[in-house]
Amino acid sequence: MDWWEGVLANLASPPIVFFALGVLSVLLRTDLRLPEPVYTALATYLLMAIGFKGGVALAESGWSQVWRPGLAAVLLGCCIPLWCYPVLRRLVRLSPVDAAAVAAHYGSVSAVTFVAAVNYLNELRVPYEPHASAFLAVMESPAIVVGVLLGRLTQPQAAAEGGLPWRQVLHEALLGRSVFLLLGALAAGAICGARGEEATRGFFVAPFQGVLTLFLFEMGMVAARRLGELRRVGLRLIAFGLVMPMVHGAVGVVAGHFAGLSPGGAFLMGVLAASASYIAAPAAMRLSLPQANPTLYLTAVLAVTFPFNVTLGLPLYYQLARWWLGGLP
Amino acid sequence: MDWWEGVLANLASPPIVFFALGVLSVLLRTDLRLPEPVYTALATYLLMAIGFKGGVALAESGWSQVWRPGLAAVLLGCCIPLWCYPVLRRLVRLSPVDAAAVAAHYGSVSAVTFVAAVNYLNELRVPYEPHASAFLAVMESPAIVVGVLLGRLTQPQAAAEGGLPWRQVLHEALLGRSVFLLLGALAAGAICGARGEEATRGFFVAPFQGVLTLFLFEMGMVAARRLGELRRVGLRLIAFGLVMPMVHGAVGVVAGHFAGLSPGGAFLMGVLAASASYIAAPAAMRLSLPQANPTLYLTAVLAVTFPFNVTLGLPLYYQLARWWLGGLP
Amino acid sequence: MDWWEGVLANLASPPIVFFALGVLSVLLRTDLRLPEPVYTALATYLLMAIGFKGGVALAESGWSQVWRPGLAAVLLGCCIPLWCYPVLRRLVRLSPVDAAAVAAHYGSVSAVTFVAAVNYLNELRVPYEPHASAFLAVMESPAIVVGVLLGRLTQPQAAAEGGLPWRQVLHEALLGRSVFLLLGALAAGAICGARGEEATRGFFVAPFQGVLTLFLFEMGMVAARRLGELRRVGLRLIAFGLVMPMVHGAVGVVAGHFAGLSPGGAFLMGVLAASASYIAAPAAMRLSLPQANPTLYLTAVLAVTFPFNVTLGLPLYYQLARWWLGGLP
Amino acid sequence: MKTHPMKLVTVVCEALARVPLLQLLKSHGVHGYTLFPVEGTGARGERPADIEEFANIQVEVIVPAAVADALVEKLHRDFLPQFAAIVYVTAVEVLRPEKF
Amino acid sequence: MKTHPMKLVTVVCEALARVPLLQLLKSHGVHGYTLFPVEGTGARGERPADIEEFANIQVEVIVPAAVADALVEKLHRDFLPQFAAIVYVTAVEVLRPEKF
Amino acid sequence: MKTHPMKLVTVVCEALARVPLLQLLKSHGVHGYTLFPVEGTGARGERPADIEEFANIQVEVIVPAAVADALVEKLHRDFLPQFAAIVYVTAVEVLRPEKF
Ligand SMILES: Nc1ncnc2c1ncn2[C@@H]1O[C@H](COP(=O)(O)O)[C@@H](O)[C@H]1O
Ligand SMILES: Nc1ncnc2c1ncn2[C@@H]1O[C@H](COP(=O)(O)O)[C@@H](O)[C@H]1O
Ligand SMILES: Nc1ncnc2c1ncn2[C@@H]1O[C@H](COP(=O)(O)O)[C@@H](O)[C@H]1O
Ligand code: NA
Ligand code: NA
Ligand code: NA
Repeated sequence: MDWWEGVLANLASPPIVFFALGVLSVLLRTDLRLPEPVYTALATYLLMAIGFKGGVALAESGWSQVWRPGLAAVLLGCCIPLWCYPVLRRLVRLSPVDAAAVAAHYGSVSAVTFVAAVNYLNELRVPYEPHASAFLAVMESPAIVVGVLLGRLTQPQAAAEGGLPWRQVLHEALLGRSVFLLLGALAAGAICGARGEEATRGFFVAPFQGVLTLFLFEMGMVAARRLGELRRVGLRLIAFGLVMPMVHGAVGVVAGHFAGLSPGGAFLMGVLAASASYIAAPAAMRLSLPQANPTLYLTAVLAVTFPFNVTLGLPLYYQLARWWLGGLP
Repeated sequence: MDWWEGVLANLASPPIVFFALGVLSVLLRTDLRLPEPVYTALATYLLMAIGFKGGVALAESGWSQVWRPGLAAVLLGCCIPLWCYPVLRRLVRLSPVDAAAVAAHYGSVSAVTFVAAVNYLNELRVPYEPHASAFLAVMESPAIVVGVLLGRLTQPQAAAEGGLPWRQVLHEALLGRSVFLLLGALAAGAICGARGEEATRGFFVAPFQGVLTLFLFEMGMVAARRLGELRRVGLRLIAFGLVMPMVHGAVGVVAGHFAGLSPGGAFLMGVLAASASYIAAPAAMRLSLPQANPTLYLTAVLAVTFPFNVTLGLPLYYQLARWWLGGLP
Repeated sequence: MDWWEGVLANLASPPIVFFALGVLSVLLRTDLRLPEPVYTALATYLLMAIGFKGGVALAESGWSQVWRPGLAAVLLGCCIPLWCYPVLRRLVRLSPVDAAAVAAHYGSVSAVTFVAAVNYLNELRVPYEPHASAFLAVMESPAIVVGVLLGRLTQPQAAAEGGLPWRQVLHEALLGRSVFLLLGALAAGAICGARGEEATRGFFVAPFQGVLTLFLFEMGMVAARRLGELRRVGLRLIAFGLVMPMVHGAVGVVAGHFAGLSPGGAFLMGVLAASASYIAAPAAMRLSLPQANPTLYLTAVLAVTFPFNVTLGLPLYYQLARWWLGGLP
Repeated sequence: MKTHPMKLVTVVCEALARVPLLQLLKSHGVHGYTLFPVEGTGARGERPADIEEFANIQVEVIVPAAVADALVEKLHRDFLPQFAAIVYVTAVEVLRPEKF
Repeated sequence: MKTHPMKLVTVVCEALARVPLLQLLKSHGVHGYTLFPVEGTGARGERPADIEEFANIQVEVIVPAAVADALVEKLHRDFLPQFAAIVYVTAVEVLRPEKF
Repeated sequence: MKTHPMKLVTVVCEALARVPLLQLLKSHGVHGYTLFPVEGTGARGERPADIEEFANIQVEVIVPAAVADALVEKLHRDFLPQFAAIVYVTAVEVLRPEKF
């Protein structure tokens, strides 16, 4: 399957088609709206399901296979903001604190992008490490901490002038709702094991792809509602939001490979690196670097990078893994 | 199976029993309440599921089989308000603008009634055109446009005195939330095809009848909350809400048959003709014919016609199809 | 399987692990929150599902097998408050009206505890009377009526000084939302029969355990949010909330056995007796005995008894049934 | 545009008091009300909006000053002693005073 | 702390009037608004919050007194005749008056 | 019925500011608050209620006039510079003034 076939296969999968439909419904002003509790319920379900399944796998595969790619994920999360920051300062010309905040978002990860990538592999029947959601879980926080550090180092008065004390920054980064839910569900899966998975299969497995479809429909609306802000963020940031994911995707695939992952797992590591956080990071930045402009990071992440990743990005990172690592259909 | 058996089979099916339970819970003032986000989520699910499955079927059956019954559906939708209007003016003695608004509701369709009818056929294992939800999708808007036209023609100052300009009326009729969602899901099904259906079967197919049951439970409460308004609408409108669906059901069955549908499909066309809209039409009328009294149309549709159709109407229209067209169990 | 094994098996089942995770998320202040409509939707689903399945079984087993244990359940519900009241007055040293209110809660039942118990039996593949949810349904109200009676008899001016008139007290007790929903779903199951169950299996059966898991996750948060009130209720009431369930569990197992239930069914009767209501009873007490302090009963029930029952209580009552009645794995 | 002085009476109370409160309002000839689902904390503890029954509601009614007085009196006597609630009154200016 | 007098204009109306109402506000140069999903009962029947389209919303805008007058005038003329709604005005004191 | 003048301080802000805001209120000895989930638009863009974190909340507290002054001062200094928010004060009349 070449890139274009991969794109088409992805674009014709139910989650992506409904994502486009969600975007369209906002552009056509159809008044469709899914209430916030539905968003929260679906997001909770997806994190629980993916974490739980990963935890069951984790208990079976054992720690010995996990620590190397896990460490790679943490390191990637720490390093990405370090090179994003100068790019954002010099090429995108953001202020120090805005650059730090945006850098944190691109070092952190998007669980939904990851779920869509897993779905993509399942569709193609490509094997991957089933405990990969552990990498998702550990990759969410480090970049947030590094980003806050960058922001406060470069603007020392910022820390004084408001923003949480460090203890609370760490709390926010390490115990944000998605990090906690993922880590908790991983632990739950490890505790309950295959028997627990068997018992909840009718809820966590059978309807999973359909729920993802409904959720991406809602995400399409959420993303499209931010499209109007695009003119406020400038072309340079938009370009950043398209180019950096490709760079990170490539880096992530390579890192995953050298950390010992299968081609499918390396692809997922690439997706994690390429993805940008739109829940955990914005919440943490808002409280820890309140001087940063939320329109910049929210729009870049939600209206540019997320749509790019789930539509064109996934097949692209897949092709990279296929060309470089082989062994993929 | 004769009519009475058909009624009993329908009355003993889970969706209808829970519909009755919902009505009862309001009559007994039990304080049961399903919050609005649950309503929205369930309604969205049902429209997505039925549209998606219809779209998959549409892609397989091809346009050649669809355009004739589709055209029949559009024509029915346009014509029903034309004969309802004089009936509502002379026999029910409504004002011109109220008559136009009510006429629009009975020309348009109720997706939930349609879904209950599909369910009824599935229970009886009667075959029908699987792309029939396309007729549902195209039959929602025409009557709304005709109704607004009627209202504004008969009361020319109405258009001036408020009410949306025509561009917005069309937007409301053609891009109301349910029309958009149905058409969008149809397109999504056509794009994703059998493979997409396979992937989402655990969400869109397996739990469908149960979700419908829960939704009809809520609809029972919604309908019953409007029962108190019955005394405000007058006996004549109540009679209209019971008799016209039977007339339209008969007309629809015949129209479906002559448009080339199987007996099962003709029954569904009868149900569509008999059903009256309670979401798209009220929303459009409220904005396009604001002088019309919403109590009249909402009560007639929700507290009279909808309950009649899902309980006694379905078996009745089924018998009509069985007597006239044969070939049904 | 001895008690400790039973505890471990229960503690490692997905619903209980996620219950613990919910508690933890509040203790760690993670900001996780499931909105109220999600709570209502899940609770409605669980009651509908369990009632419906019970009703189908009821129609099959016939009334002759049900009336004896049903009567036992009603009697237990009536008597438990009668002996709890003096204990609460003398040993826990509550005021008369508080004692009456708390007594009502422990005589009434918790549907979620019952559902977790059924789940426990299913996991162990232990047979039980499938119509057992009928006992749940009839055991919710009697204790509420007795509790109000106690409160008003012991404080005659209370009835005068506010609180509903008796007609409304009975309405509240007999037609509270959970009682109505359970009884209604039982009736629905009896009407629809095996065919209706077949049709809705993909919704009411397949995802059931997973939904229970998600619900217990939310219940963990709900319970934990009341932990802070523990210091307001005093050690004596906490001890009551731990000891009385064990007494009632033992009494219930014996009662169930003498009423002719299988060991599995007797265990369920024990669980019902041991459980304490946290929805129907608080709502009824608030309106019927408004002088009683809600912090006392809500905290005892939600923060003490409910967590105890679903974690350690279930395996304990199971062991009682196993030792005394035999025939259990 | 001429506006007319009225009183806005606000009651924040536990959701369980919904039915008794609305009955009380009705029995005072109140012609309409607006109801908000809310969360709150007060003397009688936190009321997180996790279970509907234990959350709060806020009910607002606009009435003429004389009705407001009688209503507040009644709430003070029959409602406040029984339910976790607060009551306050705001001066507002309405259009179409005949509605209230 | 110095605060500045402003007017809070409140509209309670059927949820279907959302788009026309927000357009009307925008066309009057209102710089911001806050919107609440509510339930209500009034002259035009009950509006339980069971179906979003048939429920109520409450929209609040803070504006200078002069804008409030014009806005209320406009609402009276073009909005109230068509939709089930009430409008009222409250005197409030704001920080940072330049925002409104 | 005797009522007593108090101040109702209203804060509309982004939902992410929930914890800092409630902490600030608590540290000022506020005895209770009422919280509404809302949608809004203002100088800092639209806040549709689609994702809880990005929506708005409205928090209302009733306090004696002196406390209101101090609170508004504090909000002006420490809260408004950091969060998308507005603050305003309304005069209200309460029952049972000892509660506030
Ligand atoms: N000072 C206050 N300001 C605003 N709302 C309050 C205040 N005190 C209490 N409330 C609200 O009134 C409800 C009942 O108050 P209480 O009876 O004091 O627990 C609380 O849950 C809050 O929603
Ligand atoms: N007197 C009132 N006090 C508070 N809210 C009211 C009042 N009258 C009407 N409302 C609200 O305004 C909406 C529209 O009122 P109406 O047009 O009278 O049906 C109602 O659904 C209520 O939410
Ligand atoms: N003039 C206004 N009237 C009512 N609410 C407003 C107004 N301006 C802002 N708001 C609310 O305050 C929030 C924050 O405002 P802002 O910081 O201007 O974006 C908005 O999202 C609105 O909910
Ligand atoms: Na990343
Ligand atoms: Na029709
Ligand atoms: Na009990």
